[in-house]
Amino acid sequence: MPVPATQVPRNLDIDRLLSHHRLMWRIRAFEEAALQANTEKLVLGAIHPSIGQEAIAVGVCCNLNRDDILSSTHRGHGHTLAKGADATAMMRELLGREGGTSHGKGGSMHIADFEVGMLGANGVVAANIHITAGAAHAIRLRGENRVACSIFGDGAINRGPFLEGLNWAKVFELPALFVCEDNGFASTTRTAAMTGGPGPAARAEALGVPAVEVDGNDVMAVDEAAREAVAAIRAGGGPRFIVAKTYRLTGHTAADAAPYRPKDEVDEAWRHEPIARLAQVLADAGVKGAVLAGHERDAREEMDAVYADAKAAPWPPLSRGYEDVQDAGDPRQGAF
Amino acid sequence: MPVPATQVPRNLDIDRLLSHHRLMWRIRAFEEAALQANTEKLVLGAIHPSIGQEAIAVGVCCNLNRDDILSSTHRGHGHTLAKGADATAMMRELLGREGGTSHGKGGSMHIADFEVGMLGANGVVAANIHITAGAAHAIRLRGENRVACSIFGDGAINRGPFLEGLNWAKVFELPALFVCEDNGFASTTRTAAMTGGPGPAARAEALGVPAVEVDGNDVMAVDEAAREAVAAIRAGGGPRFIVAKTYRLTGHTAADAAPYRPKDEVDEAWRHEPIARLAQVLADAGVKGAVLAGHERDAREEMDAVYADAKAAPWPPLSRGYEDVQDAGDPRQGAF
Amino acid sequence: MATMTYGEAGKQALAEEMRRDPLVWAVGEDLGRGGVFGQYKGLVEEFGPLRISDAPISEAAILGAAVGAAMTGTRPVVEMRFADFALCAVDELINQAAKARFMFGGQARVPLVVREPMGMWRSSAAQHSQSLEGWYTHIPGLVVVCPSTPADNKGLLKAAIRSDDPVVYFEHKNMWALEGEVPDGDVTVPFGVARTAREGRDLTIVSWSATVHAATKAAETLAGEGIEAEVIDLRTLWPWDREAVFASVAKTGRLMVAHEAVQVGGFGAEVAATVAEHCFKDLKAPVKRLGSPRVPIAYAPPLEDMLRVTPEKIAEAARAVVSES
Amino acid sequence: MATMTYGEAGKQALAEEMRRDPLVWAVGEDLGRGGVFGQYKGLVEEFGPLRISDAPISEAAILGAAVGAAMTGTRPVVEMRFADFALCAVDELINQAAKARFMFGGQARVPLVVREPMGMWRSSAAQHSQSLEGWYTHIPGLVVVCPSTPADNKGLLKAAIRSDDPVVYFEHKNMWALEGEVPDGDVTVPFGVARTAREGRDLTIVSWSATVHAATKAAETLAGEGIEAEVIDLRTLWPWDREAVFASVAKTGRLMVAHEAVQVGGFGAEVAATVAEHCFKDLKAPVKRLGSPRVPIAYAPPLEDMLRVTPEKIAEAARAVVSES
Ligand SMILES: Cc1ncc(C[n+]2csc(CCOP(=O)(O)OP(=O)(O)O)c2C)c(N)n1
Ligand SMILES: Cc1ncc(C[n+]2csc(CCOP(=O)(O)OP(=O)(O)O)c2C)c(N)n1
Ligand SMILES: [Mg+2]
Ligand SMILES: [Mg+2]
Repeated sequence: MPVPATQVPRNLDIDRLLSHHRLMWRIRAFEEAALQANTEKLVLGAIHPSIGQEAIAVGVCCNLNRDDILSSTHRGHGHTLAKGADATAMMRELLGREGGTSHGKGGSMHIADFEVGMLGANGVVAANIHITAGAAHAIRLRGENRVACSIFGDGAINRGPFLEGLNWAKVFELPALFVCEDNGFASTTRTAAMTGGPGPAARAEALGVPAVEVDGNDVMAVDEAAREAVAAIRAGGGPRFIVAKTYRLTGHTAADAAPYRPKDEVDEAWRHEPIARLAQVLADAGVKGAVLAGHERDAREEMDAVYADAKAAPWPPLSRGYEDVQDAGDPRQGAF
Repeated sequence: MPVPATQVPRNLDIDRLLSHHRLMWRIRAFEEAALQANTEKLVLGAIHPSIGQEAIAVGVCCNLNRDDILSSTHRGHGHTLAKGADATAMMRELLGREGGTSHGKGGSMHIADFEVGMLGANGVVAANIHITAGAAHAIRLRGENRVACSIFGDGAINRGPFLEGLNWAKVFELPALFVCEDNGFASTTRTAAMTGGPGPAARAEALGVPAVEVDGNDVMAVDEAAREAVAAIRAGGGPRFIVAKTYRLTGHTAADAAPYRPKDEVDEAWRHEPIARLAQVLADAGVKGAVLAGHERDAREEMDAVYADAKAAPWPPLSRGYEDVQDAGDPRQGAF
Repeated sequence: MATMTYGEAGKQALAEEMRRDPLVWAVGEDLGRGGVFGQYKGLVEEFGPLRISDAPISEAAILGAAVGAAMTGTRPVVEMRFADFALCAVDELINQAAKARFMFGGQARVPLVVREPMGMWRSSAAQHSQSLEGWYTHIPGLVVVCPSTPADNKGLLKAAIRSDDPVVYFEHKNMWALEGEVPDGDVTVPFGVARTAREGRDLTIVSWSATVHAATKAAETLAGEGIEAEVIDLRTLWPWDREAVFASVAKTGRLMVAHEAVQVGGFGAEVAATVAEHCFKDLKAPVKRLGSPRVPIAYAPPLEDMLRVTPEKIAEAARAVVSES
Repeated sequence: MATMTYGEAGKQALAEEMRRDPLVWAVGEDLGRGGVFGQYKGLVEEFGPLRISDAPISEAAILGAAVGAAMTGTRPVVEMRFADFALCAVDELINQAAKARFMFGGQARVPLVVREPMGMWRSSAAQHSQSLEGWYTHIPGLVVVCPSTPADNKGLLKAAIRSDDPVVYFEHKNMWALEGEVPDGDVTVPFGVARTAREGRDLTIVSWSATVHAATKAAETLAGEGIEAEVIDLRTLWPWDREAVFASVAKTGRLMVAHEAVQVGGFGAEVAATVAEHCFKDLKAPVKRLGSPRVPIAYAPPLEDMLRVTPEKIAEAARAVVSES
């Protein structure tokens, strides 16, 4: 039975939301494959899943062009996919294989795809804030109309780069978008316990960077906030800040069972997880369940194939270990 | 002619103000002697005079007890004197002589007197913020009723420690007082040009640290703000922040003629300098000119003597250069 | 004596020192849940959250506040989580902690321990794998400690906590689970006294931290070939036990230094140069260093493995040294 | 050829590179007024405040933003004011700039110059006097440059700005006013090629930065005593010119390294160890290092002087080396 047209809010762009839904499922399925790889000990290094936070990656990155810049954190798979990176190359990178985005030399915490403007996840909390400020600085020096965006966690707002980097972007009126994924935790610690003052938005405002807070599990809200922010930035309005509230549905890493939080809390959070929320909106708008289920199935199939490909991919040749170090000086044993 | 009592605002504590006036003159005269020492090439390292900023040192430190902690910046002579350090030992330190507060090993930028709770000036902008947060942490761990105070410049609010240190003090609700001397300059740069947002107080508030702004050239205002802040801290209220607006009447260092600012601006600033302002209040309150002139004369005489003493003092023996390095391991050449 | 892991031995040392001295406290991210490697598990239950304190992600404040807290009469033990993250707090360690005592003419004391889990461990890649102990040996005012056994992790951590000067304390991540005998009770290991991990007459192999075990294994292999290597575990890099090394080289006539850190500019250079300077007449063969190539640490297991200083590589280098004379 | 100071030569290099390439820009505190040592005087007038940019007191942001700006197609030259303050930006330099190219599998290039005025200078005390060049040689991905003459400060700074990899560039504060002949126009000095500052047959003295001049003076004194020292100015510490040093040692049979940095863990250890490893048969006497004692730098002039590596100390050490064989 077709849903009567009146049930669809006028301002819903169904195609855009379907594309969000598809991408959110791709991110979730990618993360699940990554967890599987961890379980199978095909990834030895830490994996930080972004399950439950997909709406932020999608809502922000859908407002960035391919030549806009993105930098991310340890929890960066979703951002990287949303910026347009190839899942196959990403999974190979996670498994440390040839054909990985960085030839297997960076891995999960340094996932990057410069082709799509993704200048890297970062293993050092908040370090990407400076890098983004600098990318925005370069854009301004070059007179381009690009935006540089940095996504980081709520734990990052307690490091110096939050102050120095946002101040920098404001002082030079740079085209920079800062997005704080406020998932309530920094590793095993509740960030509220270690954070003074009213929170990320107030800190940004105090540095002169206009800030908004959104429900980070509502992809439409994130999309809208990012659209406005990016438009203001492109219009020469200087840096903008978005705080997106969310919840980390998994442990901090694949190895973290997260016993430090009550099951109730996690169960409750699952009831607000962003994909189901969007699916509900779409269903209410008359999209067929089969379409939505198809997104999930397609995503799982894609990521199963991606994972299978990565498992079968060869290791990088050892020579890679000496490549791309620096032009001057031979780094090899025996050369010094 | 005695001034009619009605002309004295009721709440003026004349004795306290006289003591402020005396101490401000002592600081000014000390700085002038230090500049003289620089001119005579008896101090080779940088001297950062606090001429024009005496009211902050005095207004803050008169609210600290001897066992309260103070840490300061490169521009720390005034703070150190106000905390009760001995001028003779301080001047010997500036001239690198035996009998200096640190045996001549630290000099102007590291002036310290632990006997009076002065844990050191610091050559690294903003580094003292962390140190103060930590001193306050120790006070809390030891269950003492002391306060730790940090004075720093307006340039320091652009370094990470401002965020990290104030956040730390707030999160642990530590007995810490942070004082920003906002003299409008960071070296040769106008701080406003390099500072985003509404300023130091807003930044502190955004970190949860209650802040007030005062006229830093009005010693009574600073005294009052500090009194209230210290009382709140001692009552267990956690950290407090004071911004005191002032002007650096000299160059950044003794070697800086400050050609980057118009003479008019400096002349105008001299018209608001804190000692004359306090003298006017006292004169209006009926204090004799001779008393006030006596403070200046006494201060100059004292610091002339202090300078003469330092000039005549011996160099530290070379053995000092190997002392107080660390207990373990011989640092000497040939020992390794 | 009890058998326990390297991680447990460190925990026991900290707990004993905290019981002994109420001014000892620890601070770092996630300590209230036992720390990222479980090194603090259970301690908050005994000592409470003031003395086993969580921290914001503010390495600079953790270290900088510890400097102030140490100068104000407490004895902080700060956890940097990974040695790599201590690079966010270098001003605090080098310009403040290390210099305060001297710069203030002896007025300040900074009894501070900075724990820095170091080294390559399971595809941790370039920003979570570094061995930078050599850096800190170059900084006057710092003690540098690199324990290689559970027993030493207890005895040296206790000594570090009792030190009135700042100590940079490197635990190797690959050894958390390493088991060994640990003396009961209040046993400290003094700074600057090396341990002879194995005696031998043909060649001296100097090492520290996890590489000591690789060197010992290499020595066993070599013994099967008739080469008797003496393995010296320096335990502390500053001060370091020159006398023990010189005495060994006087006996063997050959020196090799093996460490996981990048070879160029590593502490092996200091040991090799010192021996070359002082034991010239004793040396039958050139001194020899073995460390990592000068490349960042890669993620992919085979590329990471390529950088490891293994028993095989040590044995091979040792054979070359012995055959050169 | 024109005669100019070391500081002016650096300025000329920067100006020429900025004229040549619009993507070169400089950023640091107070640059708009010429920089704290006048090294940028007049440049803002020519290039404007966007390309000769002031900065907040945010060393970490200066360096960190420069990494991002370098990865995004510009060539930043960042001014750290004092090498000591670069310690506020170590994560940005070591964990980010140095590793980005490798860690991202060659996707990133970081053409960045970090200028770090170094060394003892007029009672600047413990936090404004350090020589930490050795540290950076230990970090894969970094080029380390230490020019000792005006000509080299021009040629090496130009090469550094053209480098597609990050360069840590140490200018010694004591040499700002040093005058010398500087080639006109577009002359660069390649990395890794040492300069023989003085030829000699009896002893090789390796040095860099300001200490080269002390070594040359020492060599003159020694020549009066019949000892002919060869003085090699490394110019760049990574890469460093091993071949030139080996060739010289092959001729003289004796090596000494002199530098201002703390001797323990300094780059002198790397040079001495490398020569001890590779030139064993050539060496007639033990290698010898001369650096600072392992103490923070004191403020009082006599205590500061005590730490300086002077021509007298170098000559004395050289005599000892020569007389040992
Ligand atoms: C400078 C630094 N300190 C500590 C860590 C260890 N660490 C990795 S992730 C993390 C928590 C980060 O929390 P948040 O910023 O909120 O991001 P989230 O993990 O919640 O996405 C910590 C402490 C690090 N990577 N870098
Ligand atoms: C981390 C650091 N960067 C740079 C400097 C050089 N420096 C010394 S004082 C100063 C200006 C400080 O300005 P402000 O904090 O306002 O203090 P003021 O000099 O005005 O008292 C600068 C940039 C330093 N000492 N430390
Ligand atoms: Mg978080
Ligand atoms: Mg100022």
